[in-house]
Amino acid sequence: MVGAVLLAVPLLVALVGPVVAGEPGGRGRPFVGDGPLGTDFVGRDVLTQVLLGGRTVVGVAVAATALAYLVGVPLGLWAATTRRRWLDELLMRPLDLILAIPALLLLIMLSATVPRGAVALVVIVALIGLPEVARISRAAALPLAHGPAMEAMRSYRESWYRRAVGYVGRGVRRVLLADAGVRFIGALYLVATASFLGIGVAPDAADWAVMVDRNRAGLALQPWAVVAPAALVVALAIGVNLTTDHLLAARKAR
Amino acid sequence: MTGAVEGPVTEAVDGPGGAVAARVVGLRADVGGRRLLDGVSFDLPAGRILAVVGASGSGKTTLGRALLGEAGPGVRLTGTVQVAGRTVTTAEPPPPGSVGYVPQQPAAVLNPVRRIGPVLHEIARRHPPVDDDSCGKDDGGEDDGRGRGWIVGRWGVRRGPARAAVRGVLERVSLPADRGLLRRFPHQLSGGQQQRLVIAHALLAGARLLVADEPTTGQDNLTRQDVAAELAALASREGLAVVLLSHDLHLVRAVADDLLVLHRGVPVESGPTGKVFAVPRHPWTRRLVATTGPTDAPGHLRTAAETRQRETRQREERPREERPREDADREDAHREERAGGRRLLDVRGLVAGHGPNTVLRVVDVQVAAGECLALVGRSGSGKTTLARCVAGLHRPRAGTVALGGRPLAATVDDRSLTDLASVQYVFQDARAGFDPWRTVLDQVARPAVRLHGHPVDVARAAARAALDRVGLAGNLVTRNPGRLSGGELHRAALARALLAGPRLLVCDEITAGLDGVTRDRILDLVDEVRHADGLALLVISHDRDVVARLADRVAVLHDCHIVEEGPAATLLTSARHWLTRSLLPDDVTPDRTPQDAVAPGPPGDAVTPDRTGKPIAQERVSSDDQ
Amino acid sequence: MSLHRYVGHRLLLGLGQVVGVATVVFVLTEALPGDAAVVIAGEQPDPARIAAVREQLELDRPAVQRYLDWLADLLRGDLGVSLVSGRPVVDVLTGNAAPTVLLAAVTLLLLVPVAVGVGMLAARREGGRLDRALSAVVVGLYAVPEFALAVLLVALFGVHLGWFPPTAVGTGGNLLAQPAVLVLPLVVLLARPICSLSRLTRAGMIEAAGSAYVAHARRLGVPGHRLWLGHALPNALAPVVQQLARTTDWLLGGVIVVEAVFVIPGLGTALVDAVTARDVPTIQGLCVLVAVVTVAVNLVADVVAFRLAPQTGAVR
Amino acid sequence: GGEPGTPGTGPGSPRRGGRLRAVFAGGGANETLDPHLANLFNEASRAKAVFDKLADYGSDVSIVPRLASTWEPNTDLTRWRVTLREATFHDGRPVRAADVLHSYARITDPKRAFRARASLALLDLRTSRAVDDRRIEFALTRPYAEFPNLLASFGAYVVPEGTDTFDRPVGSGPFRFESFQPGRSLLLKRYEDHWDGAPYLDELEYLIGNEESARINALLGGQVEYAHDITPTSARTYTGDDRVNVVAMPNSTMQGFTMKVDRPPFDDRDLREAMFLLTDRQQLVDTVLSGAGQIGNDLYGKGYQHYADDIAQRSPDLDRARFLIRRAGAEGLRVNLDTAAVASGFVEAASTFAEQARQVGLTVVPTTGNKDTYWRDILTNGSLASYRSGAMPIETHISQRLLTDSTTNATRWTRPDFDALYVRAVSSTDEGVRRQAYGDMQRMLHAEGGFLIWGFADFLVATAPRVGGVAANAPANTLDWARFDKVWLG
Ligand SMILES: Nc1ncnc2c1ncn2[C@@H]1O[C@H](COP(=O)(O)OP(=O)(O)OP(=O)(O)O)[C@@H](O)[C@H]1O
Ligand SMILES: Nc1ncnc2c1ncn2[C@@H]1O[C@H](COP(=O)(O)OP(=O)(O)OP(=O)(O)O)[C@@H](O)[C@H]1O
Ligand SMILES: [Mg+2]
Ligand SMILES: [Mg+2]
Repeated sequence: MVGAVLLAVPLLVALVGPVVAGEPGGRGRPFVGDGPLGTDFVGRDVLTQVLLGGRTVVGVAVAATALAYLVGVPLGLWAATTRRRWLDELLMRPLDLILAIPALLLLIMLSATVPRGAVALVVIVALIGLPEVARISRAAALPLAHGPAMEAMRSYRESWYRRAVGYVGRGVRRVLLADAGVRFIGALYLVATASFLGIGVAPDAADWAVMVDRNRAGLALQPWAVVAPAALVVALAIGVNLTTDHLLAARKAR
Repeated sequence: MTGAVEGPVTEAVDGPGGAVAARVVGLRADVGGRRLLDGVSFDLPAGRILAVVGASGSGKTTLGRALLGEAGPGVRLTGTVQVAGRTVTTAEPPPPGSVGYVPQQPAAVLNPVRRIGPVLHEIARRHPPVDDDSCGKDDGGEDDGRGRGWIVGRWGVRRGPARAAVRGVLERVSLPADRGLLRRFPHQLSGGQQQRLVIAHALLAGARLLVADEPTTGQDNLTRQDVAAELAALASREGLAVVLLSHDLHLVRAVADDLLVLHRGVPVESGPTGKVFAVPRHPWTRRLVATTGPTDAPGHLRTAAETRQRETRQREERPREERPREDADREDAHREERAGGRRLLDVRGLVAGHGPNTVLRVVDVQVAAGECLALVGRSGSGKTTLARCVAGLHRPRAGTVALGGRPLAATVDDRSLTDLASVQYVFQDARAGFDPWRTVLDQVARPAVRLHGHPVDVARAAARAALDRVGLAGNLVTRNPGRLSGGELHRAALARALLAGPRLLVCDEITAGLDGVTRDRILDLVDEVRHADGLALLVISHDRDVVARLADRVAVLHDCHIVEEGPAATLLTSARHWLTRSLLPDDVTPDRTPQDAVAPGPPGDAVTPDRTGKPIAQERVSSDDQ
Repeated sequence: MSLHRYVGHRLLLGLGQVVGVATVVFVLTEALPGDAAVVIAGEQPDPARIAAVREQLELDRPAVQRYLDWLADLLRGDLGVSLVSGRPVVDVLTGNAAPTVLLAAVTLLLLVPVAVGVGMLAARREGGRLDRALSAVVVGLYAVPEFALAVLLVALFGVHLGWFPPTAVGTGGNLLAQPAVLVLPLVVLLARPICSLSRLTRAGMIEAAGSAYVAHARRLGVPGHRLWLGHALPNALAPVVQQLARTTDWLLGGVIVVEAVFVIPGLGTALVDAVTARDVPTIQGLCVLVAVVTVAVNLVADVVAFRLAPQTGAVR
Repeated sequence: GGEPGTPGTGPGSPRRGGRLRAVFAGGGANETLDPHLANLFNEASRAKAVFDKLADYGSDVSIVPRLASTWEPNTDLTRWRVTLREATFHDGRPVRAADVLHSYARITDPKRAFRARASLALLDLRTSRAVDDRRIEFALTRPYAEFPNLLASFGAYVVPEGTDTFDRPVGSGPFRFESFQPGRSLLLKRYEDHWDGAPYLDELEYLIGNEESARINALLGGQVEYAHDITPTSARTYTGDDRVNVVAMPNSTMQGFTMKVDRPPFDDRDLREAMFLLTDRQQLVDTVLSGAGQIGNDLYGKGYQHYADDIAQRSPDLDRARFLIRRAGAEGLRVNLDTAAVASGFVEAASTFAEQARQVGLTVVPTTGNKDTYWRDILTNGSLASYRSGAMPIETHISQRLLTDSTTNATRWTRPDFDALYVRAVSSTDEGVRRQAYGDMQRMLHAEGGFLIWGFADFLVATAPRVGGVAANAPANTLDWARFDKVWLG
């Protein structure tokens, strides 16, 4: 199972990396070949950085994606299942407002105004993803939300949870999972951009996404500083998606 | 068993078609240790119609799908199935287009986001129409329909042939071919219309073998005749082999050459239809046959052509028939006073429609507690719409729906829990009415939980009981809906509605897709509940027997109005309106109806009762205590 | 509700939304530390000078007043002038919109068929080698940071092989003058959205392909390609269309990296520059533009969503 | 590449003709050609291509005459007489005293806030006058020996009298305007009659590429011949690559940190000295500048006129640093180091320095601020911040940043005795006295100043091998830096 392996490697590095990495050593010149993976843009050992840099990435990206879904999907399902058009509008139009502001602008401006810290970062990244999640789940849910089965449930006032989540949500889970798998990667690089703008993790933090972004200048001199973390991120991304595919396929087979 | 199987085979040899269209040998279907089919074998020559009858859950659909190389979730097929000499398995289904299929629940196979017309045209372009007279174009045009038809159609330059074919087929299944209909989405059709649409698909596809699963459920009598005529014509004229899975013995008798009776998945009897009906050997067959009048009256199921003549004739006579309005009013007054003010359901001046077109115009309906009103009308006349308005699933344009004197909110969402509980609606398409991802038991139990706040286990116990009463026992109900048969789901839906403890039960074709035996059982149940706790019934049915068994009064819906309403006895026997008579043809006269009752049909009307219901009644009694 | 009424009603809402966006953006910009004066002062933050600039740019007037004036001008169709150069904001917009719109249009033209095609192919072979391979590739491409992809492509095809110009430097924003410069940016632009779109398509197609109506169509002899395009795809599209709308937004306002690496003076760059310079009128103008596009795109997406769910009976 | 700037290898000997395409980072769609607004590198370069100043900075940031041929002060250094050389604007009009006075009036207009205004603050234009078309007598508000600095100050360009719009700028510089697309390109043509001799190039095209990698790629892809301002990393990448010729201009950018001496913790002289001593300058140069620079000695203007190179170079002494910290009672001190991605190397320097400080038990926390407002923020806030400065005369550096009344005094260095030394320096006609005063001031700063200056970055440009005449010994902002009239295409 390719996906599982691809998923396991980065997760393993992220989890046990900090343990085996030990104390960050001294600094050499930037982007030179000494050490297994050479040095990074401030002359630190890339290998150590890679070992240290998994947690924040996985942590923040997962948290942000999860948050976006925890809020966005119910909103979308609510808008889709409600019979009251005005409520639908009331839920969706404000979200359009966020959509209408370029994400990067939002990021720049929030970065300058909100307090620093991982939490703020998670919230901001989630906020940027939220409207899209809501819209997608709403669109996917609409057809199911108005079928006879739904009418039957309404005629014995089935609980919202069972109607929206149990029935509709269940019906659109494949689409949502596919979307989540991709959005998660997006969140990951949003984190890097954010850190460069001064939100969340420090600009020289040991963080795969941040490393990829900061070491770009040395791509020609010392590719490993970019390639190593990028490879882990790619593996993570592919791993997550292939695994979800696999699980869904397995469920369907049963 | 072998003997049973021989029957059709020997027939087949000297049958018209000659070439064997479908051969089934020792077919078995198992799922999780349970056997759905066992040792089913038959040969079906081209040009013949094999009817497979049997109780609900006896395996008809499973058999039919086996011919398509399909099986339900988890179902394993063994044995050989051959279509046109080619072995068919779930791995290699018959070549596309070679086997036509009319499934039991038509809604599921209609693409919800595709308008009706384009789909029809696409099929037509792919299968250049074979028969001309109905789509009015000469043989010359045919192969250019073949040759250019689809290219042309593709580029939308000249879709002539395809258009004509579609128009023709829609006519044959008595659907209007106007643009308005072609631009509709499937959900904008009535149940019967959807079913006919699927039949139209099958006809267009021009398959050599047609598997029709309950093609007449939810069809009014006249349409039923058209469908029957179509099937007959297909077999005789185009040498199509048809497997007819049906509980509708009238239909079977009218069209089927051979008959295969399934009982719990085992073929218990088979042979030429006539013979089997005349001298049913197996007790089960006898029971089955007994539930309907095994009439051999030629006119019972007329060919479409005849029916149409007859209708037109009747229409001409309508003026003479239609009584002056005030009579009708007196009639109303009469009824009201009989209902004695203690009217439970009171629908007044109901106007409803869909989008631009109006379906109901100023309709009044009253049902008293413990009373049963049967609502009949042609397919697409608006019965379901009316029912949905009552159930609060469709917002009427005008008019009020009152229950026990209190007006009900227009939509379910605005109704109080008690109101919700007191009005329950049984969907026409049972399968669509269930959440495919939860067990039937769970879903049946929910109303008790939600509406009456029973704890879950109590509700489940009640649900099991209710399901048991409709004949769904044991592990059957702990499955997901996808693993239940059509009829079983219908019954589950009924059970769900009953569990809400309604005061008014609206049944939309609850017995559609049920064999006679099961049907009677359901009707008894409903009857019982009704008498026990004064349940008011609004029954929508095309089935005369159902009306006869249940209804105190009958209302006939036509052209957006209730054209006739009165005591069941009167309307069943001496209906004034031509439509009533043709919808409720008095073939079987239930024990309730007077012997001498004879429909005063227009002169030359061939319909005459040829058999009293007595023996049936006895049969029924006897069969009941088996 | 009829289509026309719905659209009309939404367009009205849209106007409100655009103004709303403008307001939010204005507030956020005001909340940003510093203003145009400070930025202009740069490394010589001589307070006196900053004050002078501020006065000269009328930044000393109360924010509310400036906003209302701006709004009034907007209603008169006047987007004001840049604080930095004093040139009309409209010129900036038109100037930078041209290359962006061109790129976006071409990208979308290529994107939709490719992404949907990939998704359908993967769905057809669900669980198979091809499916896994395709998924891995698109996801991988997405996970590779934009700039890395861009730099690699430039290094290989732009510099090493010299097949395409490595940057659009010197085209003065008129990309069509030298269409070859479009190639590499397009590849990079395609790499990202293909992933989300094709993954969504795949998911939807797998659901649709397993449905009874597709089986029905197959039985009726509808050939493969029609079966997939005509009968399964429409049911898979709803989420895809939403994502496509987002992609459009992104293409029109968010492709900063590509614009930077390939030196394409587009809207994204203009936006970032304007924010850096605290050039409020320009920021506002750009945001209004983006907002108008977003509102329109969302409206289209919603109409499609309703069309793909006729049961809602909302719009048809 | 080959020896920086040595003609002969690639380009061969000077020859006329050709169009040189130079790519710079730019100011986006809102750039202007107003030389007095010039701020960014490309604006400065464009300005010097189209316009002239009266004087400019030489390679050691001493003053070299340009439009002004001579200048003599009166005895008390309050009036200066400047003689213009024979020069003409692109439209053929001669450059006259009136033009100069108009330009300076425009720059110092109190309602406009041009960058050079502060530098010209000493001018008293009301009493300054044009003696005749070629001679101007400038009046100053106080004695000022360094008057020439003022003529050379950044952005003090001469524009024709009455000019206030620059859609089609007319100047007296070596190139004349051809066409302009803001944020994209500016095309200039040779001005045959330039007083300093016509340029070699027929045409000079300024192109914009904000992303450094894009500038390099454009060069590698043959889309431009000159890429301005590349990072040390790229320089390292392409040294020895025969497609690219990297020209390093030493002593261009001062790199350091500012400690505010008026507030804790750095109001303690010992702590400041400890900071000086704990800094491993070589490591910073190696890490942050990838070796492309020299270490600093906490003094501004290495290699410039008046630079006190007699002061011994500081080297790390951690033990003494620890001792001083203890004496300052600052063990385990935790202090924020304000930085931002406003200039290349800031973040890197901060993070490297933080680690050096940890070795002596100080916790320095790099905190990234908003880059757009960085300079304003650090002027008043915080106590420790990243800092850098382009080239300017040491006197200007002092007057702008180190006097009690300096407008951009980022270290809050306010010392009456220091101010007195400055006044003595700029009001004496005696060269010896002035050198003495500058030396004393720098000794004070070196001992206990607020500027921790760890290095001087080379300014790096990359050119195609066929480009000749790009001067190497030209710190940023000096005359020969980003100058194209002596450049040719081989
Ligand atoms: N959602 C809809 N939109 C538009 N027209 C509809 C819609 N639903 C039903 N109709 C039309 O309204 C008419 C009445 O439909 P209805 O379902 O009430 O008929 P019905 O009497 O129940 O027929 P059947 O016996 O076949 O179920 C039909 O002609 C049908 O085509
Ligand atoms: N996938 C399945 N898993 C388990 N049991 C199944 C499955 N499909 C059908 N069954 C059971 O097999 C029996 C036969 O089903 P089938 O649909 O063939 O009956 P039927 O004759 O068509 O009944 P009806 O007339 O009600 O449609 C039913 O009892 C049903 O519960
Ligand atoms: Mg069945
Ligand atoms: Mg109906």
